[in-house]
Amino acid sequence: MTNSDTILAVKGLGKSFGSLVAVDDVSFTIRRGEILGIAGPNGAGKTTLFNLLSRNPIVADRGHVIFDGQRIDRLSPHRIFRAGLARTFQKETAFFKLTVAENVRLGAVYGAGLRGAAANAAVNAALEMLELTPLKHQEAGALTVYGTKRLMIASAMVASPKLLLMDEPASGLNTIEQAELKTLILRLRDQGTSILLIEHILPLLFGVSERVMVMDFGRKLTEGSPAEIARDPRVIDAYLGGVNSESAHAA
Amino acid sequence: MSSVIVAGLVSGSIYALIASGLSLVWGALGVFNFAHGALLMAGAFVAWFVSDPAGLDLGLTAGVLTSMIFMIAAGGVLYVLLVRPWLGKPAAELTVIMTTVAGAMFLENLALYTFGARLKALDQVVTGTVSVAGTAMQAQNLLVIVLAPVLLGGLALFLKLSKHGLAIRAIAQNDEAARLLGIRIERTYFLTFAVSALLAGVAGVMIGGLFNITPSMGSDPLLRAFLVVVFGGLGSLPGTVIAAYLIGLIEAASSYYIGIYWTPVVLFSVLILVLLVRPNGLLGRAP
Amino acid sequence: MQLEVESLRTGYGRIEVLHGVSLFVNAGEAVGLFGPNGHGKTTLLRAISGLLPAAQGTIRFDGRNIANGSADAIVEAGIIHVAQASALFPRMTVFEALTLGAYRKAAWPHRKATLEKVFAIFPRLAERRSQNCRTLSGGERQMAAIGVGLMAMPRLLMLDEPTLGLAPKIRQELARQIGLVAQTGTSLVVVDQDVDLLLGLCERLYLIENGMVALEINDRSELQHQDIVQRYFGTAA
Amino acid sequence: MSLPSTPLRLAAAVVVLLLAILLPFVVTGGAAKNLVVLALLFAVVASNWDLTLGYAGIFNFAHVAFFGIAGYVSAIATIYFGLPVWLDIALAVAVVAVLAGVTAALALRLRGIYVALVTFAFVQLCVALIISQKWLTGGAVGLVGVPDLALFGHRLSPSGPDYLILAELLLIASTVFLRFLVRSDFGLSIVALRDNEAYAVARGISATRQRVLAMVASSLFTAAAGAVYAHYLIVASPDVFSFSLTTLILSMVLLGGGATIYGPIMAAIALTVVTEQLAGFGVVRFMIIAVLIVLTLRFLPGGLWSLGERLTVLRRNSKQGIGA
Repeated sequence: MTNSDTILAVKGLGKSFGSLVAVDDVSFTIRRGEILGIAGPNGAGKTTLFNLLSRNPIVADRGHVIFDGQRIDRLSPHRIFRAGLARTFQKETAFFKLTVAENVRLGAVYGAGLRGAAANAAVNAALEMLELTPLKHQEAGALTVYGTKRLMIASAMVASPKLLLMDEPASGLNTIEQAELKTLILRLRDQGTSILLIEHILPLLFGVSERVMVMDFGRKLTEGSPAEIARDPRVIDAYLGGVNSESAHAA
Repeated sequence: MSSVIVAGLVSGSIYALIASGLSLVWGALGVFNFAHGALLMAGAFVAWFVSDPAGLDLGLTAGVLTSMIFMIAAGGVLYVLLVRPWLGKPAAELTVIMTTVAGAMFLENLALYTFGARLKALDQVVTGTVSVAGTAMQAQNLLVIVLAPVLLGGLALFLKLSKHGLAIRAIAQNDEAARLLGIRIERTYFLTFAVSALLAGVAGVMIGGLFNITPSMGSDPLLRAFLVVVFGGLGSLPGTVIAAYLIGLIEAASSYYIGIYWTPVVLFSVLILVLLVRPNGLLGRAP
Repeated sequence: MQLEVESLRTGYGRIEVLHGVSLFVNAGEAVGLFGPNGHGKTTLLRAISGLLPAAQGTIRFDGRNIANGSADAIVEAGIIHVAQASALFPRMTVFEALTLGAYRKAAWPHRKATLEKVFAIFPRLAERRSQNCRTLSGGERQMAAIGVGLMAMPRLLMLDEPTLGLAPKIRQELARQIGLVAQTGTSLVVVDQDVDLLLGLCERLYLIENGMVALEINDRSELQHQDIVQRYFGTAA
Repeated sequence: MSLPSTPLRLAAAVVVLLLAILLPFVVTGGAAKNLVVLALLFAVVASNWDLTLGYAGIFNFAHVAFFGIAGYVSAIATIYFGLPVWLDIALAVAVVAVLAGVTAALALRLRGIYVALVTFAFVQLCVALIISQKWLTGGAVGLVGVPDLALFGHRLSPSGPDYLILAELLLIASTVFLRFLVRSDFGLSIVALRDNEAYAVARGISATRQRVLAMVASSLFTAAAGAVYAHYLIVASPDVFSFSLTTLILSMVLLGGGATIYGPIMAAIALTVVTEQLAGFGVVRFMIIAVLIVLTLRFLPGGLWSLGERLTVLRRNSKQGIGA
């Protein structure tokens, strides 16, 4: 059951690789227009969760995913994008031999089914939004790290997704770019895109998220406001090991 | 019935030797050697040239031994010239297919140029017929049926017990962890190619003793090895060997019961069936 | 000083991860590295073990610069790096993997004796010797990975997050076993998120942050927990 | 994907067109004409193969089989069923397109190298099938007696310039089609899948659909060329499936440069001519070609076409004073 206020509802999602349980019975929801952050130590299963939600390149063993009132856990990955759930990748990803405009155009044509002038308009709007217009005829391979990250977002935004999954957008960025990214994420949200954000840089994650979900050992450890999460001794344990939990309590 | 089994086991033995070499190289390097059939042919020609009265006339033992030494070197040279320059580069898989196809073209035409198109035959290691469990067969057939499992067993032991055999497997399974143990990747690749070529050479000598030696004698067995590899999945020695014997037996049975002209159709159907039912190969692992 | 890293800069492609790291390890000493994820700890180990070329700076081992040396030469010199969450060799038995661990020239002739020592530290590996590595539990995999490293008779052993993803009980067992390794006189570099574990094992700790050494801790009383929480979680805490 | 500037391209087009018009008048000798017809037909095959191999990055080794099968469809349709000429070519194209689609749908269930193995096995099994089913295919000799093509009651004469003109028209039509395709959104999508499948799929591109379409598209003009080839030689022969023809056409794609269309066309013409020039060397010419292939892949990974591009860039730079 989901009410219309919920854009994504995940129930009992699970995935095992042999004896290793990578994602273990994870359930959560995202409200429309919300930024939900995901934190957790390395190997906690965060990126695997994204892979399962987008069914790309792996599919879940268990559980179901309701997106915008529709079950999507049987859809093929390209249809999930067409349905309005877009993702970015942690590594620098682009079609490096195509131009910036061509990269974005693919999202418009194959994601949103646009043709002709409508496609061109959508591409130009997305390029403008991500401040890539001056670079539109460059090969994507010539972009900076931050440029590539914005291009990846532009090629998603051109199809006006309802929910954007962002996987460590700040990795490899300098502090100035991180600050810009923060503004950008908030702007995307203000334009009506719900966002699910994985980010290792916790100050950034806590700075933009309304709520944060913490994962550890493939499970959902806890969920709450950034302030609650930052104070939660279990979260501190997950990151630092079993250190002086008492002193954390005292703080 | 029993002659079908003999024929199937002979083909299966030869396919197993060929396919396990391909599989070994694929596992360790992630490339596919399309010149493997040409290597087989080269091994047969060297053995013939050294042993035959029309060549050096040094006798079969010298021929086979020279051929084996030659194959080890040929495998290494092939690796250095046709594989190593492209490893780790973009599209290495495709490029190495091309370079090894070119290598096969070179070797086959070299053989044609040097030895001519006239059919040649290698002396049989053993002659006459023997009877096993009431079935009469050529002694050479029996030798192939016995020798192939012995060699494959030797290969398995080499891969399980020796330092360098373990290193070949380690690179195939986790090359970074292998590097962190000090394994010299380059040297191990070289060794893998040498072992693979040696197996092809043995298969070449076996085929040379049973059938004719021609410059294109490697292409048919190579094709069967492709089927074997699709069947058995690449990279697992037991899977490859089982699949090789299966293909050999299916082929022999269909030639006998349905007719030799329909064997390609049978193999074709089997291939399509496998693709439909088990895209990772009948015995293969999911990637 | 057995190992001395000086102003090391390196990274992946266009991304520089280490912006000039300097640290050292004395012979027989155990040193811990900790810090937030993605700040360069693993990258540092990869550069030392020769998996990653150094863009700038030096790495000296016994006074000899090994920066940009090949991985196998560095192993032969005696540095063994046990990689993070190592799946090791999934289709090899524990015994085969351990045997291969002695690939290093200096270690190969002694492999039988070393194996006994490894089994003495990790009795569970003896029980699992004929099982495939793939079928091991998380804790056993770590033990196998460290055991394989020990088979090379390392002079310096580097462990990357040995307790990652392990339940507290197994974590304790593993910590005790790593302690046994430290007692053999092998120098250790241990990367872990569990600062408590590092404090129990190591003489000195380095905090790696933003690709640099942010803090060197020579005495555990210097460690201000609140300070570390602050560094990890930012101002929200 | 840099190309020469528009005026340069226009000039090149005019030159090529002039050459095409002059060619039938210049090349009149029997042997030379035969060579040019073959070169042009092989150029069609190689450049269409470039669509799957170069642009889509599919390890498709079945391409030459499409060429060969089309010849057999033509031969069987005209000889056994008396189908009017031209119609048999259309039939061959249709049959091969369906076959390409089915092959692709099956083979693309696999990944990477397995695709190469299966499609390679497909070709070899085709030839085994053709040789074994003698009653239909004529076995190893081939199916002889494919009628000459005719236009408005005029039989295309193998001795006149007719087939040369037909091959030219086929190559021009094929090239226009291919260039249109690779510059379209479809072309972008297959390149995207080649370069990063997970990302392409995450932007709404259906991997299976686009790749099957690419295989089908690449089979159309290939099949037409195969049918024309059978008419021209009046025989459908199993030689077409041989390893050496596959290797030859493959080397055209690679020596010319993958993912360029023009490269394989130039290489097809050059290689056919060179092979002919080297005829005096006998089998040694194949050894020379093999060495050339390896050297090209080693020192010119982008193929001959990339050499042209490099020169263009060099010249442009030197004009701007950068290269100086």
